[in-house]
Amino acid sequence: MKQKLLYVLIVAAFVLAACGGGSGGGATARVGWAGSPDTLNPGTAVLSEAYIIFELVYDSMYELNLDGTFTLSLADSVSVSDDNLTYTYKIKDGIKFHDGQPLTAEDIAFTYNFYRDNVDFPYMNGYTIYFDTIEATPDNEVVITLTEAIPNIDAQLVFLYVLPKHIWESADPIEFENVEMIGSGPFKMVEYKQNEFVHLTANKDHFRTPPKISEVIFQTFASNDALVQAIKTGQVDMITEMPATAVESLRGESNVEVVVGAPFAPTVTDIILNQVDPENCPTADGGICSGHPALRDRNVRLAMAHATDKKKIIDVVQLGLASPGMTLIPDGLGVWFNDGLADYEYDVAKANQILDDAGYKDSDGDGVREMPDGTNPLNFRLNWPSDSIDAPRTAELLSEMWGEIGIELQLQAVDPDALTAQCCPAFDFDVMIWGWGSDPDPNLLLGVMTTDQIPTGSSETGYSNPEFDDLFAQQATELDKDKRIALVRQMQEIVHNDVVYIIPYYDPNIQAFRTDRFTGWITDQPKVELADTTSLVVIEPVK
Amino acid sequence: MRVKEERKVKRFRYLAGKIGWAAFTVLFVLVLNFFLFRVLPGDPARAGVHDPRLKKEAIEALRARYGLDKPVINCFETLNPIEVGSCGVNPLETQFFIYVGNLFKGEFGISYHTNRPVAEILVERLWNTILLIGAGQILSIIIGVLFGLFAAWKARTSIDYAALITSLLAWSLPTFWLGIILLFWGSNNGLPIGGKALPGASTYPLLQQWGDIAIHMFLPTLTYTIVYMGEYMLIMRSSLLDVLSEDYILTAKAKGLSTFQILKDHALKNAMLPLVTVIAINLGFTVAGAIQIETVFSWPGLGGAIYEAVLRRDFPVLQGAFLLIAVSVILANLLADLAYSYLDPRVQTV
Amino acid sequence: MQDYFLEVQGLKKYFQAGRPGLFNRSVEQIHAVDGVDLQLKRGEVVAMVGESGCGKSTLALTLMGLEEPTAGKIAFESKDITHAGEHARKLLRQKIQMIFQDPYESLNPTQTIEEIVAEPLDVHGLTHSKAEREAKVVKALEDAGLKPAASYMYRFPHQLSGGQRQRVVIAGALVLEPLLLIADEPVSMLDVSIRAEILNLLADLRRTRQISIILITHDLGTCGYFADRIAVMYLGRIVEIGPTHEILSNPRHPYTKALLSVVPVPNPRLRKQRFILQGETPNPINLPGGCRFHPRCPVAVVQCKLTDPAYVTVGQAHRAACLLLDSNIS
Amino acid sequence: MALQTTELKPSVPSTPLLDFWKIFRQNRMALVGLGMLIVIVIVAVFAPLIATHDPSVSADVTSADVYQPPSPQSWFGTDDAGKDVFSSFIYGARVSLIVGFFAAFISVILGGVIGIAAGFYGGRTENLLMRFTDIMLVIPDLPLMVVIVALTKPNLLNIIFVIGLLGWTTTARIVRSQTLAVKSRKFVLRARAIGAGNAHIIRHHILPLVMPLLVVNAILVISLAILNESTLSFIGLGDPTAISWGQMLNFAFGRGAMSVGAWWALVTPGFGIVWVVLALTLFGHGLEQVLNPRLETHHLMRARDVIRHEAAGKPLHGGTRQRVPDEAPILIEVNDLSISYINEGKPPARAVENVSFTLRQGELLGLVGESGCGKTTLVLGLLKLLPAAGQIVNGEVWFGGRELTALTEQEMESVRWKGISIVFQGAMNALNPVRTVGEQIEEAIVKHDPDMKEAALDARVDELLDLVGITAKHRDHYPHQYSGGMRQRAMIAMALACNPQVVIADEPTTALDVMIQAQVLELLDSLRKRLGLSIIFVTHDLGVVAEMCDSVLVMYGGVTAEYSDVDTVYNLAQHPYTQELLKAFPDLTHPEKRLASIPGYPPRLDDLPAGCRFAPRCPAVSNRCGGEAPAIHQLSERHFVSCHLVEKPSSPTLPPQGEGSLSPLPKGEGQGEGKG
Repeated sequence: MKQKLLYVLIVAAFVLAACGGGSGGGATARVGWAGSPDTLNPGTAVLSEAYIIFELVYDSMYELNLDGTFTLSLADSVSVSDDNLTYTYKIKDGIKFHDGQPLTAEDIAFTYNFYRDNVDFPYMNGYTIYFDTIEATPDNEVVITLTEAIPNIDAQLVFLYVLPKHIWESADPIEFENVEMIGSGPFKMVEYKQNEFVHLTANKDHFRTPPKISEVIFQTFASNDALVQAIKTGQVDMITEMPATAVESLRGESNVEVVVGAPFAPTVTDIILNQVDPENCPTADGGICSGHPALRDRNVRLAMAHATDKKKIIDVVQLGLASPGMTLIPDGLGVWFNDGLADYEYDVAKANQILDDAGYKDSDGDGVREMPDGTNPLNFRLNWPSDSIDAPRTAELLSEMWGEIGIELQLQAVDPDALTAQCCPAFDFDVMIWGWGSDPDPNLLLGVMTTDQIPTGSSETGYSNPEFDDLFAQQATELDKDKRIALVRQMQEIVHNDVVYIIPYYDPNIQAFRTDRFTGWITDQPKVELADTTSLVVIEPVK
Repeated sequence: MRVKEERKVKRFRYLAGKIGWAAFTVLFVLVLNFFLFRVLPGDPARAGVHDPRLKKEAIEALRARYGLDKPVINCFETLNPIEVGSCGVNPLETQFFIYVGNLFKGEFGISYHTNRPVAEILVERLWNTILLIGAGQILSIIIGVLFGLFAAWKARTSIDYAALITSLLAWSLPTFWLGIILLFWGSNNGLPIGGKALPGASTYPLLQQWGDIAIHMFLPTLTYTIVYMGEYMLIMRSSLLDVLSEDYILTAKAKGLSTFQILKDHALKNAMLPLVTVIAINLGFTVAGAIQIETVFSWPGLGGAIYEAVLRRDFPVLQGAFLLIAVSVILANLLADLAYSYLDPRVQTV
Repeated sequence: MQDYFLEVQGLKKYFQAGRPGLFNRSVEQIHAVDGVDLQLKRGEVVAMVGESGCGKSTLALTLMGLEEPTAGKIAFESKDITHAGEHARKLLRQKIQMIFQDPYESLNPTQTIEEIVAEPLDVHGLTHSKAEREAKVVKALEDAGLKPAASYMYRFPHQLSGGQRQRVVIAGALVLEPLLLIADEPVSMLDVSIRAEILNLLADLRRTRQISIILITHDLGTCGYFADRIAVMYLGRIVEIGPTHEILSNPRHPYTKALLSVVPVPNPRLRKQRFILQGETPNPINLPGGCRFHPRCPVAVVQCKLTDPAYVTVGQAHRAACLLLDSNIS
Repeated sequence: MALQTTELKPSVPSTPLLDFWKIFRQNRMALVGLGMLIVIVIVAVFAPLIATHDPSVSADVTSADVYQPPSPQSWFGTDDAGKDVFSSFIYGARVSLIVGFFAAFISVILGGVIGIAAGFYGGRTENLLMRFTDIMLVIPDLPLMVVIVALTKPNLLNIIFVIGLLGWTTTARIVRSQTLAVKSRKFVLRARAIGAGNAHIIRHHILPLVMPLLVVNAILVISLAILNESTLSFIGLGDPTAISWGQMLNFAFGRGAMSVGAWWALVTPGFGIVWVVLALTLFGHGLEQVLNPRLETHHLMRARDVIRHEAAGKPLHGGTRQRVPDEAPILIEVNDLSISYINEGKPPARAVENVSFTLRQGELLGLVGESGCGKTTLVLGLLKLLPAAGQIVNGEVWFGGRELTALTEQEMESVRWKGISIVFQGAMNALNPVRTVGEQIEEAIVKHDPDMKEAALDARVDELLDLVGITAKHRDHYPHQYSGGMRQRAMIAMALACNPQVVIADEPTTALDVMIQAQVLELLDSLRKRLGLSIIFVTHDLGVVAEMCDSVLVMYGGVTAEYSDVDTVYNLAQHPYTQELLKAFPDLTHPEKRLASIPGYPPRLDDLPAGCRFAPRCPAVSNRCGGEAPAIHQLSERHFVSCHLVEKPSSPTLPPQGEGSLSPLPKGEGQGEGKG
């Protein structure tokens, strides 16, 4: 009875819903995701969901390719001065914003200045620190003058989305919500409801990559289960993230294809070992530096590295879907990643041997080693942000693995804010599980390990090595790409040797598509990332 | 007609007392709300944006934007740790008075997470929540009251036991657990499981949009109804049992009234009295109670907003929600008192 | 002037009606007891009679020290106890005990009879050994007519009948060996067939122990036969007081006459003219001016509205407050 | 109704706990709940013995172990970390129960202390505490929890405190009102009167009476705490290292159990929560029913079917006084009416047995007896208003040419109020507090005369109120605005609304002052004269009967003791019970006379003595009385007595009462007289 009534209701509603439906027809690609842009204002946006939309609606000077290289997008050509301080970009003619206004060097220069001048933008002005002046010439050229020569202007410009000057010059840089979102990219904004959906329509006149579908809608699902269920039942055509546990069951679905790979902006899960030297303790900035002294000993860190069974962690926590980590620089960074390093093999006996040799003995027979002087047992606090669902599983495994070498852990989830306060520059912890999102350029993550960053709160480990600091300064101004690559690889070797972090794995990016409505999904590349427009501009409806 | 006058005065006093107390509670909550969120650890400016890459300038700018550069209140720069600061500050330049002043202007601050005014976010979400909760409450009240009525009337029969066990069972289900099970059941039966409407449906004809919203509402409303129905049924049943054993029911029966007339004219109104309070309090709290349902079904309501704010530690939004919920509970209580004074003639003269 | 065992002079107890609040500034006063004079000899039984709302229960509580009097004086064994301190009050409690109206309500259902009866001993720390305590409880129970005490001591109140419960209440009062017993409607909740045994018990106690009793009742019939004197109360004041036989055979105040006339007589051959007052005892907030009985008085004259009558002695120890008895007026 | 007459049973060892268990045992809901609870507590306590696996991650887990379906190795499958769900479930019971129990403990202690303090001390303390409680009740839990969890660390202890500290408000409210109720009871005043201090009173008098409620509340609070813990875990504020059922759900959700189809990881902990919460609520609600047994029965429950027997007895044509001529028509004729209360598992309570009488037009019949002797049952039986347990097991009630016991419920509706109306004792409770007195009178008229015009209706209500001396302006007032006497008069007005032929007045003056009682009696008497009413007046007060009645039916233990005209009963009473009752009544005409009382107590109706029911208390008891129930002997035309003493060889007797009389007997010669 109840069942019948339910179906009557559903049928009635469907009839209502279907009456005049399908204005977009089969050409509307529906994408399910777990988040929503925090804001459509590129200046203030933080979340990756926002950047995905920016990539689709805006253009920038360079386009990042799936192999990690950059190609010019808005400009026909670029010329660099001999001192490497002046870049002149020749902007393509005939590019139009969605409202019909032409996109010119004026707009680009305005945009770059805009990003640079607003110091309270969280990220954008991070890419403009080396910009001295940005000017537009009457010949539709943009001239960028740098304060010092840098090796990676392409990586700086790739996220500086070009905004229409005629709209933004009168807008409040922070408060402007940008709901109309006039850009020049392959998709146009139709409707945006925060935490509900983003509705885009194709810009068939796009100068470079006009999409083949007519519309794309990103729909927010608050729960992972709903997301997976939505693609199973065909309520969406693609999902951009899901728990690794769901992969196996989705692979079993006909019409659904799952792709797992390293993303463009790879996420690194790291185990932070507090090794700050008391001399470097930033007391003036709130440093407490209560870390366990044993962690300052490389032998202990090395033993921990040897006792960490990354495969098991990946197996259990990520269901085997991630690649083992080496240093903070993930394999997703392509050429920057030092693939010549050999990871510490998982060898409990060896780890025990290292500790024995270094004098850490279990003198009182309680299964926990003490410091060489017999005091202070190796009992570490292990913290992680309480909003992480995977970290507690990792913590459990670590507790078991390190227990094998006489290291005891006190597991405690901590509120993310409290963890921030505990972390840095307070250094009021022993071991933490946390993570980093990476830039395409290694500069950022390498900087995290420099001595200079200890008082600023960027350095989580308190690691300090003058040799590394020197190399960091060198690579930052090394214009020769190959030389810079060599430097970067050398730096990775140093931190790997010093066991600054233990990196259990690099997070995979998992996406799933329905193949019964659209074809042409890019699945054979080493990277998958929706932020790249390629998939959405190349897919076409099934005939 | 002196009696009438006196009743009016008493009634006025009763109402004035209730309203006065409600106003005081609101004031208290306002103050509590401010200080509660100032005792938190860490730097509030960084709390919203978990990114150590933020530059010093950006942090300073953020602090200024959220007004955190000003002293909390006279003599106190911050609350955690409590440091004595300057007492000679213009009170209007302190965070507390700015907060109060903004509240009077209807401003709840700016979300750390989205940079949008909190008031705007909350109001936008509030309507969706009202839609969901309204439907859920109405359904659960109707079903609960009917079941309760039936169970009490047929007390100690198998009908009663069945209704009682069903209600207790419904009450025992963890909301999100029920939600997720219904989500799977529903999506396998072709029901939509996310959002309030099909994205892009805003171009459809009006009638069709409503139909679309209706099918999207089905699962969350069902979950809500099941969860709350049990509570209402239990209250209705026990309160009706109390009423039905009162002597005036025997009087009514002796008067020759039929069972239906007795239930309708004598039992229902009296039995509804305790329910009114519970409904009112629930109405106030369901905003928060809908968190689980809204999260499971991606319903873009206030509960969902609170959930996100919890996850992202978006304290201005939490603060706003805190105030909104508290005030709505206070108002709901006030409403219950007013309803009570109409339903029960004994109340106003106490 | 004789030394009285208990002497009450001009006793007043007012309550405030409602709380003063933000919207309620005028606070009215309830004149529950409004100037009561009473003297009691050792071993004497006085019945206080009146309708509900006449202040007789408040009077009892005030005498017990459970309510603080607004004005007036209470002397017990020639000592002023009106505002006795905590310590003095506790000692007084041993001498003045009270019996409440409702035996169903005045026993704690979770205590055994033994605990109930022994409670006063425990509170005052009067016993030094278990055996002594038990002996006292047994004696009190048997004095109250619950024999053998052992078969009652370990029961709970709900296992006893109404009459037995009232006996337990009395035993609980007797265990302290009081000199004065204030009995507030001790039998009104009981069936007629049981009333007699409780009243007889009280009468015996008075005889054997020389206990003074103030019997509070709304029914002239129940007190008729064992009170020495009857005091009739109306709206917080005694309107007539005198020896029992005087009051019953020759009532002088119109209110007493009315009360007496409505007492049912269990003999249809003696049906008499009843003298029924209309309405009910007025609210003691707005006391009528003049004689407070005049609005209901069947024989009121004009002066009654204006003059508050003083007591007139109408017989041996028999006084009444009515203008019509004052020879000057009539 | 008044069945709870207690009788002293020889030393039954009894404690409140034992009594409680006796009642509790019969409550199936509570028993099932308790059983379910015991099962889970045992599971939690003996977790290491029951669990098949260690609850921590096993050393050799691989991705092949994750989310494995139920199998002989892991009965409930494995979870997202390859752990055995069954074992986690078993250990999870511990954590969940600990959280629930300790959080509830904090809540209940806090709420209890605040509630008792507020209720007991009153005044400023109460004001302050309850205002504080009100505010706490208004504050939304969740944001507060977020702040507290952010301030502290999400470990088990903190979770317990957060849940505990936020859950006390309802307890405080409930405890306060219970404390207020207990405080106003007389035994607290009595304790004060014996000189007990506050501490003593709280410990010995308040606490024991608040405790049962507190226990019930605590049980429900535990279930709430367990639900709260799961919610907290769900929104990521729980302690992920303490594997409770909530955390199991959290991991199952967060790590996609449902998407994989691993329903076991989700259903198992959910089942645990439902099991415990259901157990607690069943137990709690059952307990509440045990402690508040009033919930068990009500006035609309279906009454038991009448058992029809031919009436065996002869109607007793009792005498009326000269006021009513003998030839006045008979309105009600009751033959051999017997009513029992049927309680499962107990012997039936024979509340009324073989009662016969007649009521003539204009007659005022007094129905007299001690409490618990079946008076009220008899009059309720006439109108078939008996509670659900009551059953007419024999007899006839003739009224207006119809036999009422044979009528259906619908047919009875037209007899009630229109033919026979009833005035209950305690008019405060007999009037609906939320409707005006006028409405309630109107309702009766409209029911029986639906066509009456609005204006006529208004006039009729005013007329009725005027008849009982209430001015018309009071018709729109609510019962609580009336004084006690007015309410009783309003009840009488209501009883007259449909011009009934018979009014039954069930102890209408018992709770009233003498003067008000006199007013009401006079009103009834005058109405009878003016309207020619017949009245059945139920009372335990012989004085009142003597004042007004024409005839008297004295009942004892459910049977007729004596039935005659009033003069005979008072002056020539033959039954020892009547005689004793009369002696117990104080007589103002002889104030010096010492009162007599009847020793002992009326019998329990479900445990009647063999033979004459009055025998155990009878001063003139003989051997015969203990074994043989006396028949009703007719002493004169209008005088009936059921006692062996009055037996004369020649006097015509009616069949004896008691056990043997249930079987139909051959019709007596006088049978059927006056019917029609």
